[in-house]
Amino acid sequence: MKRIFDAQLIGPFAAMVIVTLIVAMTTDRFLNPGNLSNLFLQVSIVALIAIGATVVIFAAGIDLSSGSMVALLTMILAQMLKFMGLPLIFALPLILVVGALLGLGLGLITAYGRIPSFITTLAALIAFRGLALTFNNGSPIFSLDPGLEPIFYGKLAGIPLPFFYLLTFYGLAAFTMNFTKLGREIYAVGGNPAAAVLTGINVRKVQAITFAIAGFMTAVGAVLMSARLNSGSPNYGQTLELQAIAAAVVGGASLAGGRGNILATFMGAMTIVIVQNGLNLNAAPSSVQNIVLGLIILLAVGIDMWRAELSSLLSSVFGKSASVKGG
Amino acid sequence: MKRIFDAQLIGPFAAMVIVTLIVAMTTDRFLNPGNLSNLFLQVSIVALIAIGATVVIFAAGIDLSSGSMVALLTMILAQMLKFMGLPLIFALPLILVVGALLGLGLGLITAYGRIPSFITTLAALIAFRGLALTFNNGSPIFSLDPGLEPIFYGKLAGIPLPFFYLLTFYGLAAFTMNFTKLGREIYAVGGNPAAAVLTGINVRKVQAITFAIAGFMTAVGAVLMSARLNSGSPNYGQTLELQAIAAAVVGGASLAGGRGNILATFMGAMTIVIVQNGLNLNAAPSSVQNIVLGLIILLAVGIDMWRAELSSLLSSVFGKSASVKGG
Amino acid sequence: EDYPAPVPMMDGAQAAIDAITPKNETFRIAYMPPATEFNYYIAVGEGIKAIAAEQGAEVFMLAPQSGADINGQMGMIQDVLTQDVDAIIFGTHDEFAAAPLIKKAVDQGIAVLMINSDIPNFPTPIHGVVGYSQRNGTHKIADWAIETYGGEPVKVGIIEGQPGYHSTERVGGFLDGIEGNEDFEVVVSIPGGWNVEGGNTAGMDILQSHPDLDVIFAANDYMIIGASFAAKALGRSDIALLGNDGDTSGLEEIAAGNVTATVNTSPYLMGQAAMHATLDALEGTYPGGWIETPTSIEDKNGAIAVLQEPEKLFPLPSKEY
Amino acid sequence: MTSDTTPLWEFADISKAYPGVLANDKVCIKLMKGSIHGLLGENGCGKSTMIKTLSGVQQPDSGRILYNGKAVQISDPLAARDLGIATVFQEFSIVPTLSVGENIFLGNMPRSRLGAIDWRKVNSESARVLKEMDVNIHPEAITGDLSVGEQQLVEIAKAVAMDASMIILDEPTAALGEEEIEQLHQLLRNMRRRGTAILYVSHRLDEVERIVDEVTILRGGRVVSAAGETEINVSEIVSAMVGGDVGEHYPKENNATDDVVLRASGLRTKAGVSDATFDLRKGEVLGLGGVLGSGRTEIARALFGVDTLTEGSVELGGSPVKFRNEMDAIKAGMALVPENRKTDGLFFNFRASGNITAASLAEISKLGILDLLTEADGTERLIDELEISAQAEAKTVNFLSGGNQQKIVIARWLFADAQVLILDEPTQGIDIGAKIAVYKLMNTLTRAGKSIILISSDHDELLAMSDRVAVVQHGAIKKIVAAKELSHDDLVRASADNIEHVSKEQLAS
Ligand SMILES: Nc1ncnc2c1ncn2[C@@H]1O[C@H](COP(=O)(O)OP(=O)(O)OP(=O)(O)O)[C@@H](O)[C@H]1O
Ligand SMILES: Nc1ncnc2c1ncn2[C@@H]1O[C@H](COP(=O)(O)OP(=O)(O)OP(=O)(O)O)[C@@H](O)[C@H]1O
Ligand SMILES: [Mg+2]
Ligand SMILES: [Mg+2]
Repeated sequence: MKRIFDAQLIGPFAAMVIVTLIVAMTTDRFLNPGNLSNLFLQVSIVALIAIGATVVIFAAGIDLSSGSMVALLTMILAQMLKFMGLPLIFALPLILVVGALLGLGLGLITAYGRIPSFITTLAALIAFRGLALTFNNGSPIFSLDPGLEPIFYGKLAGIPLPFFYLLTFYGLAAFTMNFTKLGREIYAVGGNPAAAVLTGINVRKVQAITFAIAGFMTAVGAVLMSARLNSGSPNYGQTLELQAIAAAVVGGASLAGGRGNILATFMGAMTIVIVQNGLNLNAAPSSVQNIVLGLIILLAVGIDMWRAELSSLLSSVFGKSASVKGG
Repeated sequence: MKRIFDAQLIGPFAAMVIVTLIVAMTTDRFLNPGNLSNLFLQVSIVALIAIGATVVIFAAGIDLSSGSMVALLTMILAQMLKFMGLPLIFALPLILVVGALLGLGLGLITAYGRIPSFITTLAALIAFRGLALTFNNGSPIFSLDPGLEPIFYGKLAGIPLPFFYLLTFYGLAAFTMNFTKLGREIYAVGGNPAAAVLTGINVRKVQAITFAIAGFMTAVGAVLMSARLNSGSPNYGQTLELQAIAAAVVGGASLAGGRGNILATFMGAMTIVIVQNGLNLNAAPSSVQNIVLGLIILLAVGIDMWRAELSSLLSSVFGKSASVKGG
Repeated sequence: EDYPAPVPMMDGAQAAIDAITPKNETFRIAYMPPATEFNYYIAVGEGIKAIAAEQGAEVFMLAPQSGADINGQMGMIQDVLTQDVDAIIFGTHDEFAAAPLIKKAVDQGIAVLMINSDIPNFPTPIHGVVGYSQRNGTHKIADWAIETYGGEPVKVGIIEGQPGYHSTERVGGFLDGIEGNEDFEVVVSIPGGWNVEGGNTAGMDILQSHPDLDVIFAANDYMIIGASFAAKALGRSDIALLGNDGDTSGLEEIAAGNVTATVNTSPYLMGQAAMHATLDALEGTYPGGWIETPTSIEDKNGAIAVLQEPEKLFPLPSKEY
Repeated sequence: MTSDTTPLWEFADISKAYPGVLANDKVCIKLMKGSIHGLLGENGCGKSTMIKTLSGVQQPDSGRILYNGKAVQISDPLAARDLGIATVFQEFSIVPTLSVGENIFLGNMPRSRLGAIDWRKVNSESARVLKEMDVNIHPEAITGDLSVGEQQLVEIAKAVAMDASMIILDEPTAALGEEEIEQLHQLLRNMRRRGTAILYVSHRLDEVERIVDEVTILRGGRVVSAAGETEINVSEIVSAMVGGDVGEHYPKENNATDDVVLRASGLRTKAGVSDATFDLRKGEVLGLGGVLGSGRTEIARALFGVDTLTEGSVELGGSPVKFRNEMDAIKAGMALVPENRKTDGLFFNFRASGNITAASLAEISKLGILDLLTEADGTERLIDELEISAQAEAKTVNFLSGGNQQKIVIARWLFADAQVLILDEPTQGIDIGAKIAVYKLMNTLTRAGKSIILISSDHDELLAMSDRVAVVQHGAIKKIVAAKELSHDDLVRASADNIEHVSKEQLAS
């Protein structure tokens, strides 16, 4: 367990705590139980998609497609539920498979076509929304299935269901990254792909798999989105990919690949959501929300980059010896 | 001149010609003079912003902020013209300076803060739109100045003015990249920043300058956007940054930096606009437009990546010796 | 009276007024439009605020920037539900998405009114709806167009909004209006994304592909303003440009002769009516139902007349008329 | 069936072509158990190509591979591992972001019965291997934080951990000092005793001479001398490699004068320079000798303004200078040819001209506009004078051999007319012919009155090419001796001397 809860979590955790304290000071509505359980609902979709975004980043890729893919998948799901009359129990696994396959497709093009993932997924960002528009003449499809809403709004033992999704998927992801062959191969591919090839790691396969994982997690997010909004729409999920990447980055994942802790991404997502919640509770206009989110991303990465400088600054301020062992 | 018109232009030029031929075959409305001059209007804003995007890419950076910056700058310009009563002749240079300074700011944070430009400009993508919303309650500002529209819609000797802007700025950019110290330094920084440091190139300064150039060109684009719509709005320019990057990439610029020809970016932008125009003339729905644009990006980069394989395939098909000197 | 007499809603769509339980001495009211990107909702909000100031209630606005960001709006409603608000005045581009949260609000004893709508049967019972009939408004402008341009063949291009209720209703009203008239023919219909930039691109495209258009109708004023620049660029001063909304900038464009006419729906007045009804609902004196706010068709002269009464407008006109 | 005369591995008529080159042309090699086989040849003769084929990284175009006399296929690196082949590649194949232990077992992590990675075993097994190699590195250290030499040792540990029946080493000593090389040789001798077959590639022929049992020599992708055909001594090997006589291996000219050009006193930096005092004379080559990690590169960085001085001063041409960064140093006439030409030296997106003028852009431009004619002329002249490949200006420099690449990096400072050049391992990884070319270049420079600081882990080279040698220990210059008065053994002893004593002293300070 030491591996999972490692030093890389300290920074993002501290950030989350600080942000929580600040928000709690600005409004006494923050720390009521209703609002706290509400936070899990708020964070769930972004945080689940961010798992995939982070895994791709660990392997030194980037996934810009998830927002559009959410739109496409909600439309496909809506189509299946409303016009093809598929029961929920079949439609849900099917949409997860579709998501994983779309992701795999992007991964195969990236890995075997040797096209930078920024390009592949940029193309997909544009094309998937186009595909989403081909369903139902581009109009949203409303009121899909009575069984859908409880998937998002339901509770178990008084705890919102999304909490359990988060627990499950983050648990799985943390185990995979730290205790399985695949997880270590993903880090190796991100850290030095040339070395990974020479060590006998099937680099292209690993890259493709990360995108399949991202597609799958995006599908999970799309299901929750459909459930939350009981509809499918080609407009859903705009800039969701950026929010997911932001969560990963605020959690300290390096865009260069090979480094990072998946649980930190959850903390990154929580940090962002707590700030948004705090701003909502204070009825901040969307202008302020955007500016603050931009600053958080910058600060989080900045603090990560300047860690060495900051800590030597801190230690000199607090009178410790300046000659601490550098890292 | 050999330097400016080099072999790197052949591919993008061929792509543009092929696309033109295909579109011309599908509709006879394409090749009428009205439509052709219209193409310059259509391409101008993206193509001008793409100059900055490309220069940043040459130095191995990426600029995601230009779309939001357009929104912010149109709002500032509108504010100056409508509420502060500044004459156009002062407001225009001022807005170009503001754009360059905003870009420079991002460049300084990126270069001296050692934050990856993807992050800096992602934060700016979010924050700039927030800033744009702080003006005029977030509402668009209309009917700015009677002198504004002619800047976009005016003609000189029967040729739309944007044609001349394109000529001027692409001429300047091509000259800078090929015949000046700065241009060479930009390529050097993108090619190998570590080596650039050791040869005495001020790498951070050069990086910061590329972002200042991008900010300036974005301001030029924002002026044209304001002139085109005689208004400022916090919603303008959405996904414009992606279109600009797409133009660079379709023109063959490598996201890894150090390689590419600025004029190819213009061809990339033209290719995209011609396809969109062709689809519009054939009244294709926006779904198809998105899908086609996605595919073009993928194909353009794919063909560039697989050049070696494709040429050896072609030569083997046409029976040439397989052991041609590789390039 | 402060507002026209409400029309009862459909069976089962009316939430009980007497179940509203205000918690605060000074009423705390959330105004939650679908987006801040439209001046229109800002104008509605100003109407609401004006009455709130007059009557001593506290109002705050919370909305995502983009109208497409339904998920963001739901997040905001969720956050508001954990607070002690007494009433929510909301508008949405997706009533089915909003339904579960709106139901929760009603169950909590919050007064819930919807603005800029004419839905008599929101998916879950609410206390009131304030707005004009989307279909009637654009039907009227179609009638006006037939009266003004009929008698010879008229080719029509339509710029739709993002697909959804508002776009369907407004375009539908226009199509209803011209139906059966043999002079009017719709030759092209494409989306313009509700904004000026999208309207400009769409206008450019349809005028390129159909140079013979006589009339362009857009589902809101922003898009027709965008299209007007395209018409100007292509030298098409002869074309009739019709919009919908009547926000200040739209009216000014009509007064300036750039746009031909619009459906004036007086958002500022709509906001005032909505606030009066909300306060009444909190006092228990509102009977429930849909309040239809008036609409009118304004061409150049009409627009100038409206602009001469700036106290009924938000934002204020940029000059005196 | 296997007798002592059947090779463990036999590679017969292996051919491999890349677009435009036939890198291996019907190469045959036999590898015997318990024997160290040298594979030698000039840059680009196809050694690494052969090794990549043997390790399953790529497939040969034709040829047969026999394992214990039976034909096999090495379809990928995993197959190679299963067949008992371990390889140390020329390009670093460690993952810098992972721990040392993880790198050692990458692709083959010990796992528990449930399939989860057994981290305790990863660390204990790595510790065991490192101990066996007599290397003091912690298994949980992040590999990217180690020095280049330590990373190279981790690389070797990867191969050792596999307990392979054949081990292939492609230039394992390029980043190692004498001491580590000796340590590595000892390890290889132990393996040979246990019956391991070893294939060994190096451009440092002196150490090859010491360790190999037999050699195969390639030229232009072909075997020009099979095992047993060439005697194992440097001059025989060289003449087989280049197909003729190369003349004097160390053509040293003495151009040193008495004028002091650069004087460093008491330099100290945070990066590890603790006390460097020396002076450099006009036309002199001052060698810096020391063990791996002794801080020679760091002294160079301190002089060049890369690391800031915390103490001490530098005088250049008699007046004190203070370099805030590389740019200041270059303006003052200093030059640094870095240790790693690929990552720190060359612009692979440029042709020769772009590379050669990179440090002189201000000089060849007016008002920011480049004088391309001056650039072309200067480049042409240098390509000519330094006998750089004619291809250099036709294509980007990634297509050139290591020797030509190194000449281009040095040509950059000739073009810039630098007065003091710091050459950090200037002959690392280049073949004997190219080495001699670099030595001649050093003569040209000193003859023109320029001064050189030479950092080299090749002691023979350092002693032969320097006028004086400064011995570096723990970032401090301990003494400076005339190169003539120093023998190879003296240098080894001098640089290793008192290490324990010094480190205690350092701890106390
Ligand atoms: N991936 C590749 N694609 C094309 N050509 C290659 C490739 N790798 C090597 N070559 C070429 O094949 C030839 C043999 O290269 P190789 O790397 O095997 O030489 P080497 O003997 O290992 O040289 P060195 O001593 O410099 O390491 C050279 O001409 C080289 O340029
Ligand atoms: N990236 C790094 N992080 C931490 N310490 C480092 C790093 N690189 C080098 N060192 C340390 O700095 C010292 C000098 O290492 P380096 O190998 O650069 O020395 P050197 O004198 O250049 O070696 P050589 O004698 O082979 O040239 C060593 O103690 C090494 O452990
Ligand atoms: Mg080699
Ligand atoms: Mg060194």
